[in-house]
Amino acid sequence: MSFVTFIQHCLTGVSLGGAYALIAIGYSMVYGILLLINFAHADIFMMAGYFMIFSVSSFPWQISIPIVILGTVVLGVLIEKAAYMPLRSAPRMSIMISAIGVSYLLQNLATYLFSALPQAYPAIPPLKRQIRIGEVSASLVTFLTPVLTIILVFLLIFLLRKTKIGMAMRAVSKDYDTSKLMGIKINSIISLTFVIGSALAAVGSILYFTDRMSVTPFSGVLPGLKCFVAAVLGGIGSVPGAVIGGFLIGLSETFLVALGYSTFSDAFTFLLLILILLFRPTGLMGEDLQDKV
Amino acid sequence: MNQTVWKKRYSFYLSLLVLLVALGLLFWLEVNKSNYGMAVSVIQKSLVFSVVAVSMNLLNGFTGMFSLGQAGFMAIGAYTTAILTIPLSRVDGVYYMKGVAPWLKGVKTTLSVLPEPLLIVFALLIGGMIAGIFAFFIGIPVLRLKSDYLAIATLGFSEIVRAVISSPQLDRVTNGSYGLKNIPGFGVTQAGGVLPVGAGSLLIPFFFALTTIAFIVLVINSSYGRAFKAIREDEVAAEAMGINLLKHKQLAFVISSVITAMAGGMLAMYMRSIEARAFSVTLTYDILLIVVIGGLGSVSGSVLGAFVVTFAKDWFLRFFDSPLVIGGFQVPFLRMGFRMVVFSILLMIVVLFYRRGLMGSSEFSWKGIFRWIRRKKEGVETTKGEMIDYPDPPPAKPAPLIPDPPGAPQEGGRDER
Amino acid sequence: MKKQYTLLVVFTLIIALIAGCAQTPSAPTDEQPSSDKVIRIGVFQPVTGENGGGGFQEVLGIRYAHEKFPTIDIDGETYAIELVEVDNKSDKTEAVTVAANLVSRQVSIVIGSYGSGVSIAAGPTFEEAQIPVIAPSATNPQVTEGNDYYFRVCFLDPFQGKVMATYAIDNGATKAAVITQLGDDYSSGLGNFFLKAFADLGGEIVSEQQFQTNQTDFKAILTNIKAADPDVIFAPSSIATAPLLIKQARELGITAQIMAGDTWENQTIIDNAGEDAEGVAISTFFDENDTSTPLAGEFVTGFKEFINANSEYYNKNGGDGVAAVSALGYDAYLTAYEAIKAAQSTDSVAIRDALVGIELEGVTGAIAFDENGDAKKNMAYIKVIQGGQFTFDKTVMTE
Amino acid sequence: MQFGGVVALNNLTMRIDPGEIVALIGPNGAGKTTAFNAITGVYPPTNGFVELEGKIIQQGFPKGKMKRLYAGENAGKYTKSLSLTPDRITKKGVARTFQNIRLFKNLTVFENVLIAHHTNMKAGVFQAAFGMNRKEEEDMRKRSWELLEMVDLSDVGLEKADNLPYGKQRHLEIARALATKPRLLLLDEPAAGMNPQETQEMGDFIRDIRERFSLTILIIEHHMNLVMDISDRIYVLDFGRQIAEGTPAEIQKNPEVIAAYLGVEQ
Repeated sequence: MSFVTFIQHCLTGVSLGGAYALIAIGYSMVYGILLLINFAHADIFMMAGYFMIFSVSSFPWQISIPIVILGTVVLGVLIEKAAYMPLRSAPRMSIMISAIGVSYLLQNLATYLFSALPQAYPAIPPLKRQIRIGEVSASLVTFLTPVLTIILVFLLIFLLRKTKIGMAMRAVSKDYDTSKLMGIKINSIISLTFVIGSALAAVGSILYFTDRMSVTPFSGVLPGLKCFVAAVLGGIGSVPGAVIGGFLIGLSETFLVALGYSTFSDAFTFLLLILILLFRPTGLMGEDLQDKV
Repeated sequence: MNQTVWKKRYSFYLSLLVLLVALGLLFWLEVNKSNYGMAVSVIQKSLVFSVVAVSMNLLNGFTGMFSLGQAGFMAIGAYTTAILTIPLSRVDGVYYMKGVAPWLKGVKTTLSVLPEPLLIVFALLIGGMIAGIFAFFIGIPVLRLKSDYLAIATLGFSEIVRAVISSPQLDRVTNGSYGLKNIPGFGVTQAGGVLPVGAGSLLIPFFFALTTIAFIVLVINSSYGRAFKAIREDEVAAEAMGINLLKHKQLAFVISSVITAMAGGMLAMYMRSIEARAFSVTLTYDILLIVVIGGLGSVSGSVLGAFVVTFAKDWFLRFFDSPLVIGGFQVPFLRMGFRMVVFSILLMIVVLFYRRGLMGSSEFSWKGIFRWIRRKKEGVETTKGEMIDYPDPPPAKPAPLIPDPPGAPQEGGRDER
Repeated sequence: MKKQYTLLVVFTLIIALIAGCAQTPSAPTDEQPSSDKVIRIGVFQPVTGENGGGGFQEVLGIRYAHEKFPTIDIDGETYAIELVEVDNKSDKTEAVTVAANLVSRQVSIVIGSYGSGVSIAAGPTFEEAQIPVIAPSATNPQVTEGNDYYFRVCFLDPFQGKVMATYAIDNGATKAAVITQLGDDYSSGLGNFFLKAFADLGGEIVSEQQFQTNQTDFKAILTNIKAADPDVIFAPSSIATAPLLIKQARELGITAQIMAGDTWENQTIIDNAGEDAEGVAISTFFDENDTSTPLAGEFVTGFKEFINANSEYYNKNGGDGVAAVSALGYDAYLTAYEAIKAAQSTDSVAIRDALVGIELEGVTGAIAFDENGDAKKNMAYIKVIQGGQFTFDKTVMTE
Repeated sequence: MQFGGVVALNNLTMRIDPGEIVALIGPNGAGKTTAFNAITGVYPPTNGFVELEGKIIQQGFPKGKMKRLYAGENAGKYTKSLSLTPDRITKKGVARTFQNIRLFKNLTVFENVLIAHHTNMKAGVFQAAFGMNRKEEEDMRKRSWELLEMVDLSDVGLEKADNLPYGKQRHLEIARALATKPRLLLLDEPAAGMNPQETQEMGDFIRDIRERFSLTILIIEHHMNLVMDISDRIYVLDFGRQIAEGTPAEIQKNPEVIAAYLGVEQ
């Protein structure tokens, strides 16, 4: 393939990866703390898409963006309070089923409210501005996504490393029960995790959908699965890991499609997962934790 | 002691009676299915789903492993069955785009010597076998890990299966994107036979379901079944009891997958024409819904769940989806998609407030029913049904006449965090 | 405590069941068999789901036809024709169940369905029940292949593929790219037929791309296509994906003309894709401005009134334009009507036998069936999107 | 024995002779349970070995980071590390109980014991499923009931294990371990949370089963009087180090022990 095409693909891959990374972080953090695959995360991301559609229809985009982020955060925390908190003491499996239940509910709800037909995603003028560098052409968002991702991640890492809350969060994910004993308010920490996760998902969705221009009730599913794989690949519970995973998946996927293996672009992601589980279950950057006997 | 024996024989006859009634009903439905087409097709679907649900329960409910690969394994079974059973005369019509791979054609020609019923059974078995092999190899890496990795990996696997089946590279085998049709249905398909076309369209799936489910029940009640439950209860302790975790998880996973695949084959026969898209994650979720509503760890629960859910979803609750006006009053909410919303909410209710589902982890048994009724009369609270029949205590000590149901699991319990 | 929940859940279910039984009859599509002076025509269509929009337009055509011909005389007796409408939700599994539903409600003949997939799925059910079906717009060969009870009044994908190929060549295109949706028989099928036809006509296929169902990001494949620099892009796919493809292509600076099959004739595509949709060409079965036959003109005016009379129809139809599928729906009903008249009986088998030899003048052209039960048609209309409208470009004939 | 940087167990050298009751004591976090886990293969030892009746069953040698940590000290002494999984160990005749009771809560008492027989079962899954091993099965059930008789739990045999009173649960756990026909039995704080009188009974119980099943017993316990009462020899651990070994009498006198342990306790 020609150099230009190659660059174009890289661009696509990186921006896709950026969006993935933002979602993957949500999975990674929640898993780190609750040991729960938050299946609903993908659908929170999808819902954020719909929020945008509706807020833009009544506000200018400058106002809509904060509204969307807020709405998504509320949704995320609500889900946590309603569906996960009551099951804290319950067996792992029930919580996981609950998570699936929520995702099932959100999808069906979206189908019911907004119909299965795709809704056009509002174009945010500055983001959509066409940029041409020689042969390569893409809208601003394509360039913006990876940059924004990196910035947000650095902010997050700062939060985790340098602030008291961050320390608390890391403590909880290291040892749930002990940190409870240490007087950390587990529930508020968990909520905070969901706040951060959802907020990032919201930003991710804005970037992702601006690039793809339409939302359907199921447009969360595949990205969701892939992002979880990204989180595992990077080492579940580790933020930088999730980011690296996100970019890796995004790029590899794009290039598989580019090389004409679009059939297997999804399959590959999961093949990757199984391989990781086989050879390095803790992922690239995660360290393993043994449960006490 | 004698009373237990008496009760046993008693419930045996009762079950026999019920079975006969069921058979009679099915037969009656079948004879005039022209008027009850809906009922027939819904019952067929329920039968198929009950098999899948039970085999999923074997993993999630009895062994405490969380697998979400059902759709994938069903796809494998469905496609194998379809490819092998499509009548030779119709094959070229089905593979109208790319034509069928010569080797496959060869295989089918050699197989075509078998009479159709045999061919179908054979196809189902092959489908199961292939699925089993896949399950075995996925199990090796994945079963060592925490249960949720299993969940995501199996989910991934079923996505892979779907992608591979619909890939153009396999056009000449799975007919890629074009789907397969002309799959023989449950009923007798060759006209001119002794039986009318379509005869047995209920009884045949009924017996398929009966045998497969019976097999799983036997496994569960065997010593291996106990081992599975032990693993579910506490892996470390189970291992300390000398139970080889990997081996037994592997075993449960393979058995479950094989049965699931066979059910997939049955689904293909039910749908008569299949395409990869039908085997998406949603299918798995629908089955999970059945299992959870029926009750994790209860075979009879899964079967009950399959029927209740399928009947409600495909028949009785249909009106949820169409706007409905009663006496000039437009009933609110009733609109496309409302049905599924109701079901997902129901799922959440069950998961959050009523984790035991319809049957909890208890099984249906006449003894249970009678006690239930009796207790009802006496107004004593009790659980519906009870555990699988009790081990006979040694003759030395007199057994407690009617021991308390050890079934019901309390909150938490299952696998520890 | 637990007990309460048990009761609650069981109760809800039971109530639901009872309600279901109680309500089903009163649901609009659900009249129970009543007088024997009635002949039932099943309408087997997706009113919801992926193809809900198109399906409903087809239903409109049928309803209009029914309004025009509500009764029929069978040996002296006047029978009221009753439409039994069911929604197959553009879903194959669903289709089997609703088909069974139709059968159990003793319809004499069925019209449907929009979308080949569901038609194929339901085929065996109808064949077993020996009820004839007329597909208005299902273009996949598989629909009628090997099924003696399935007929269709529209042309087939191989023909359509050839038509678009011819059109492309006529417009001076020499290099074409094809995008198809994996796991979608309509898309892959039509794509392949175009491929063959275009090659036969001496054109060159410079790029073949596939995408997954539910995929929304076509940048990668479009980039490849851009690199191959074709004159036209043939991208038959669902209404859902169409606007995405179009917009993303333009965003990448692809200027080649985009073409597709009949499914794209839907206002929502224009609404979603905006001015990017300009110049997109599609083939279709009918054009409202082509009033060559008086029948067509009469139909168009009548249908427009019918639509304008009902706001719901108007909105769901996206204006009072006459979609080709509506015309086909009308024709399908007409065909069924003629067949019943010819058979002079309500017996489905008799009607089926009558269908085989039927010949009539429909609004979309003459209708007569070949041995497969496909209407012999040799003309298609090409429409191009201009000024946010599907505007008639030309008709293409092939043998 | 080492987790990441933490050395949980260091230089413990024990020898247990057939028929002995040996106690392993030490303050909390001294690494007693870790020792059990090392023996039963829950965590294979990072460096060192466990020998059962002359055959090595656990053997770890330092690798990677560890190698540097253990520089010199029998580094590369073993050519390969060998670690049998817990189930293999159990099959070899080493059974254990757990500090925090780990019964199969939702199964009946009877089933809890019955499961232990599963490992010595011959029949494959199909034979088992289709009841081709009825004889075997019956036999298993019979033996299980007999065992329950011996530990007089048979009257609650059909109770759900979780519904048993605490003390009985402890007994059941031991019974379950016995069902695997062990020669060496590892008891992890069998009398934890018991009042003196129950503790007394537990002591008798342990002696009793030692006789009846001709067992060798290694026991972790905090109740000193129980330990002193039943054990033939005692090993004392502190911060993963072995600080003393000897008969109850000797241990009671050992100043180091008193300092490290008893002093702290009383």
